[in-house]
Amino acid sequence: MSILVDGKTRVLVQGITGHQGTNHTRGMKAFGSNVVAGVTPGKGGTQVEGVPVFDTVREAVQATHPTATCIFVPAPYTRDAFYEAVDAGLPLAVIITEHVPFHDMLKMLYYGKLHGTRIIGPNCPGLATPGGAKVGIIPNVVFKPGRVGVVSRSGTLTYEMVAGLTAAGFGQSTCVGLGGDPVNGTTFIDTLKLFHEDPATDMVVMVGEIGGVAEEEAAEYIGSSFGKPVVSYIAGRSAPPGKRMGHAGAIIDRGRGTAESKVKALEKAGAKVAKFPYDVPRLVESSLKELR
Amino acid sequence: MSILVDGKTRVLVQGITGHQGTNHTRGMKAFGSNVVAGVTPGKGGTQVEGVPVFDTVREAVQATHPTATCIFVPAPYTRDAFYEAVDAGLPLAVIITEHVPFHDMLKMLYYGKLHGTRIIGPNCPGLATPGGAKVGIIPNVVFKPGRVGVVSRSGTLTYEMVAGLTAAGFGQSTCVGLGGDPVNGTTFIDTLKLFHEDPATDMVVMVGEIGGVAEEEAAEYIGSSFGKPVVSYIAGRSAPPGKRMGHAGAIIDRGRGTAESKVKALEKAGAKVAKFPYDVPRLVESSLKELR
Amino acid sequence: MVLLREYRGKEILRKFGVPVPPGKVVRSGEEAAKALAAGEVPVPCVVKAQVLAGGRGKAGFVKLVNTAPEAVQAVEGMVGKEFKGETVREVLLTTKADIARELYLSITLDRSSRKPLLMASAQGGMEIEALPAEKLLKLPIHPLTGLVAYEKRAVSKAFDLPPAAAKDLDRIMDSLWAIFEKEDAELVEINPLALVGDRLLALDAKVILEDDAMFRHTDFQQEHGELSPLEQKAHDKGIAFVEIGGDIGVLANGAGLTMATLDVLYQEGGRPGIFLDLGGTDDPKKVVEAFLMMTEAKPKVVFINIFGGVTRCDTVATGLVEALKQAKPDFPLVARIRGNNEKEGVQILRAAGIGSYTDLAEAARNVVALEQGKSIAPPPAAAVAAGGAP
Amino acid sequence: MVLLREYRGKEILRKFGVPVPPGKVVRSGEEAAKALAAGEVPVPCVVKAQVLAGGRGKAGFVKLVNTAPEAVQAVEGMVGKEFKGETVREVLLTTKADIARELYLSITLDRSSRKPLLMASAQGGMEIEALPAEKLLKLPIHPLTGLVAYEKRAVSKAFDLPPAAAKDLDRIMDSLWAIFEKEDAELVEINPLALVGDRLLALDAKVILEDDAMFRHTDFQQEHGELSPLEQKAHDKGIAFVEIGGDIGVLANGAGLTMATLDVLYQEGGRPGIFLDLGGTDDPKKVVEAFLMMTEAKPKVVFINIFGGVTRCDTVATGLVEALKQAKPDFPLVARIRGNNEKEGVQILRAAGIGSYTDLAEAARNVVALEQGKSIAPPPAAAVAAGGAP
Repeated sequence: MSILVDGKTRVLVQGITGHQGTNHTRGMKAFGSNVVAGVTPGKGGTQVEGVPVFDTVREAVQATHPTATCIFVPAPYTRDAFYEAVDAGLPLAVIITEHVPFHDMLKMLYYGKLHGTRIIGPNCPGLATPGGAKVGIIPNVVFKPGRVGVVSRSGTLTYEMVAGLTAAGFGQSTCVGLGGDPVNGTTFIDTLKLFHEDPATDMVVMVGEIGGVAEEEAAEYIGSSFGKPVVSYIAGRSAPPGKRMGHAGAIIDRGRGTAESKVKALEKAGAKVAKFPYDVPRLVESSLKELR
Repeated sequence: MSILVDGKTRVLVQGITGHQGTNHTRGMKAFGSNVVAGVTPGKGGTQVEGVPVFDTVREAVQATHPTATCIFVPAPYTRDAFYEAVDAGLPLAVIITEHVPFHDMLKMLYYGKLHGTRIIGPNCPGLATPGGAKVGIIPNVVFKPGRVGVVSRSGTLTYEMVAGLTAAGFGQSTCVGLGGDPVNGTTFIDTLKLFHEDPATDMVVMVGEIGGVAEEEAAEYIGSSFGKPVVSYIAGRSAPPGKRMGHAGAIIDRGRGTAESKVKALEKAGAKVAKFPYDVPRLVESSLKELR
Repeated sequence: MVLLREYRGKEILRKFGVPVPPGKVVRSGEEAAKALAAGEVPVPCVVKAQVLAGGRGKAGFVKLVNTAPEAVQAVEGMVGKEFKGETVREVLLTTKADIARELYLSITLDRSSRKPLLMASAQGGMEIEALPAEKLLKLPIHPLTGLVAYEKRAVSKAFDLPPAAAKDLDRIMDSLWAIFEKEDAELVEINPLALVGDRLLALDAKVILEDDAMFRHTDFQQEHGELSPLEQKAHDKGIAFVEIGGDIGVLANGAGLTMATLDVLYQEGGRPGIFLDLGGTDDPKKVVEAFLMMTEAKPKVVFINIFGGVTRCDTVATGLVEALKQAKPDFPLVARIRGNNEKEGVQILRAAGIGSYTDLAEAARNVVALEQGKSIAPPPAAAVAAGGAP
Repeated sequence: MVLLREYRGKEILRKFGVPVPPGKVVRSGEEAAKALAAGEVPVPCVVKAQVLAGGRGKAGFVKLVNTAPEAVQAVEGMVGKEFKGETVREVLLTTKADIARELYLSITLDRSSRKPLLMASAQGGMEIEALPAEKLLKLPIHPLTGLVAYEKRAVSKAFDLPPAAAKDLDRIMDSLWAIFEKEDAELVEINPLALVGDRLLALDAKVILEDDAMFRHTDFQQEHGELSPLEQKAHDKGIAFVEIGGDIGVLANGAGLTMATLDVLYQEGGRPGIFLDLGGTDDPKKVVEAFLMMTEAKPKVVFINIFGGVTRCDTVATGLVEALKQAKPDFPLVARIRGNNEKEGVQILRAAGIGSYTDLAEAARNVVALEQGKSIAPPPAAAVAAGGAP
């Protein structure tokens, strides 16, 4: 088992004929994902990497029955692409696109909730269940099947963490990159709840960063009802206050959302917090030992 | 048992200090409903018919824990009153107000669906479970506890039908007046599904009228999966085509939604269709006999 | 239902950015001559009577004219004429367009899906009812998202227009949605939407606004062209009033009960002709007004069938007694009032010498008997005593 | 983040119907004199330097003046001066208001509830951070409904204004929401919202628009007052660039990895000073531009730490090799590139004589050694071979 995606997942790629769409379709297929269809308006009837392309999501759904969509559509058109996926009944939308206005994302979030479509992202690397399926862009090289769940707000840092786990011999159940935008479709807590229910996940590595209070909120859930070990790393302990480190999610505002407050909350909740990314495997090892 | 409301229902009245709000609070209390609070902005701290009045729904909810709201607020303010009820977490909103723009109603409908608030109405007489609770304005005199469910798109005709059943000795499990507006919060099918699940309902009287295709859609459900006897009356068999008979729901448009098409669909689904309101009790009697 | 005439519909289209041919509304041949002389509309032009009903073209109320005198003559031939019960008061002079194709586009409410519905057809010009179903694209619009790009692409694909017109189409669809939502429309229809050269032009406009939303749009005067003068008067007072041929006047409350009453009267052999739905009221004055209006319609007999919910029986009874004092009608009356405050209402009527029935069939039979000039027995006292107030 | 200066924020407020005192923007004393002479702003008036940072009042960049010469003098005293790193170029002359009370009103995004948040305080005028929590009303706005009446009533109750001002408040709150939504704002703030007589007036305006939504608002020129010139240049090219004091330049991709790199360098005793987040790219030219920008910042050593997802390692390597040819930098370089197309990327670098580390700690230690003038061993070949492409 795993969360959100597995070997039965049938992937649709929206924006498949674009540069990113095509590249990562290849990557997903190489991972072992069952990419059943792509959509690009006006390109229906063609093929990309052996995957049939349709003009509309509805046509793709009728013909190939995907269970998740991976959206590479440029930011100005992402909202509409998502609506199309929701209206076609897709239950999971992984939005890779960056620079989606949060105003659009707010509308997407609640429209998705109304119709039962979960969003991962936007501005995220997607998610992957090693040995099952990948929906997104996390490099295939970093994975190894196993029983550690990974959830992260960061993109490339996720790869770093997963690669570190793999190198140390700790395989993953599912790795979820939530994205670093101000409004996320799926939060730490949402993901932790899924890991909580997943018998194939023994413990979770949670990668946070400064800014916002998502880690603090997750800590509350971890402390009260998660019940599995958590190892965490919070990026940005040494970030200069008030400076943006790449995206809006990483700004320190008014003393809230500092590395200190996050680390404190997580430690209070019983999580082991790594000072540096490469400390994580060691903490995972000791957590797993305690479990036995 | 019953559907939607029962003896445990705690009623909030929005717009309680208005003429209608006050009158029907009295009526609901006389019926036996537990009216726990009223809301009128600016009138917090007063009382109406012994019921405490609050300025906001949130305050009323915190103090008195209602489980349903009955909205008498004038049409221009109905939408906001409903949003306030949804945001305060009320699961059932009975909207008596007439002349609510359907544009408002569309937004209310989906906002309610998003947050799990069911709407009965607008422009409806509400609903009642004899011996349990009434939320709305159906005259108390017509009811008698029993095992016949009643669902109707009409207001006064509902009273007529229920009075007829009571006079003939057939008590009711729950009577639901859906309202005659173009967009209803709860439909025939929604209500039939609830009656289907309700062990206290042996059969259903469904009162429709010309216009729209709600009766035809209900007929499909009745024919395929309802499984309890249905007696129906469709008002407007002799209505002149193209003329409005009081509200937008009762216009005959383009051959669809005629009395003929509704009667035909219902009879095909196995329902007994009465030619006149006073034929209904006789058909109920024969349906119940067949059940035994 | 606020039906707008073509030119007013076009004003709204223009306000929301839909390309509309220039035009001028005139009310007489003289005004037309002035406008043409001033070059406000060039000839050849189209002369269109501003009426609400469809089918005016075939009836000669739309004319293509080549010269100014012809235009003036056409206007004079239309103003003051009747079309489907409506007197022509305004005529639109508008430029002639060189139509390459006629398309159809509208947004209305789909009650069944409880969503607005965009309808589009590459075959416009004719009445939409006449279109075969497979030629009509029906796309639901979610009220929370509005019209989205992928739905617009479906229309664009079906229309297959040259690039400039395709861009127009995209903007026009957005405008239609904006009108539907922001102006609280029941219907926004462009038929035909014409391809002229490589651009689109709205050659007609049907806009129906929602009565109930007029509190947000006090600028729109209500126009109800399909109504008789008495119906219009009733509408202005918030009373639903329908006149068809027949003798019996029915004063009931609620559309369902009104229709059921009608069904029963027909069944008993009666000819109901005037229906007055009181709606929900607790003002006896409204009852008086309704009854006086009924008197104006000169029925042979009146059946008052009220089941009180919002409307209380005592309110109706009080209003009715007052109305009888004022109107002194020469027609007989049968009353049946039930529901909230029934006992009080029945007592008020009795005190004024009017009996009230409990049984609908019995009451209806007596109404028909009176219509046919027969005399009837008074309602049984037992029936009166049966009801009660909450 | 598109920060608008006060007068541009006020333009937006005015456009959406928020009452704003009349004013005139000038760029010199001469312009001020002309405007005052023409009566465009009556004296006494307020002279306000148009800068983005807060706290200008205490620093003398807001002045109340009684005569035209005083005003001109004040303007001349401000133009060209620096305030928190920003040169004053524009000064707003605006009418003096007789303030009875100062209120606070804003809408911003609450990331935690994932809803916009209306904040209101009956104690305006001071910086909102300085307000005690219990004096600040926080009301969530659902994106699907917009600001609703009952939430507005809560603010109205808290403000307890005279009737005319209460009406103003209601409209102003609607306007704030309209600005937030229609202009894609991150923040709309009026502080103070002043009670003047029995009416409300927005005496200041802070409007921040969302960068990512600027494709819908091409009319807004982007202003980023908090950025250094090099940071601004990077921003224009879509590269996140941050300069603080330090020697090490870090070129990484993704905010999280950039920050983690920084954390590790600090840990190893290094002084990272320039961070350049490449973001996601598959264009080698962007890598070249980023590296040239890094060169301009004159670091002592540069650490390239890339984990490729959207960004492919071969793209980065190709760009890097090209950049080195163009820039011929005089600082040493440590590279660590991993992820998608890692093998290809590492080979490209090797062919150009650049080794790439696999281990982050090892790479960081070597960066710090170079910063401190020590020599380092080349990365082990084994590390290079460890990775692979998908």
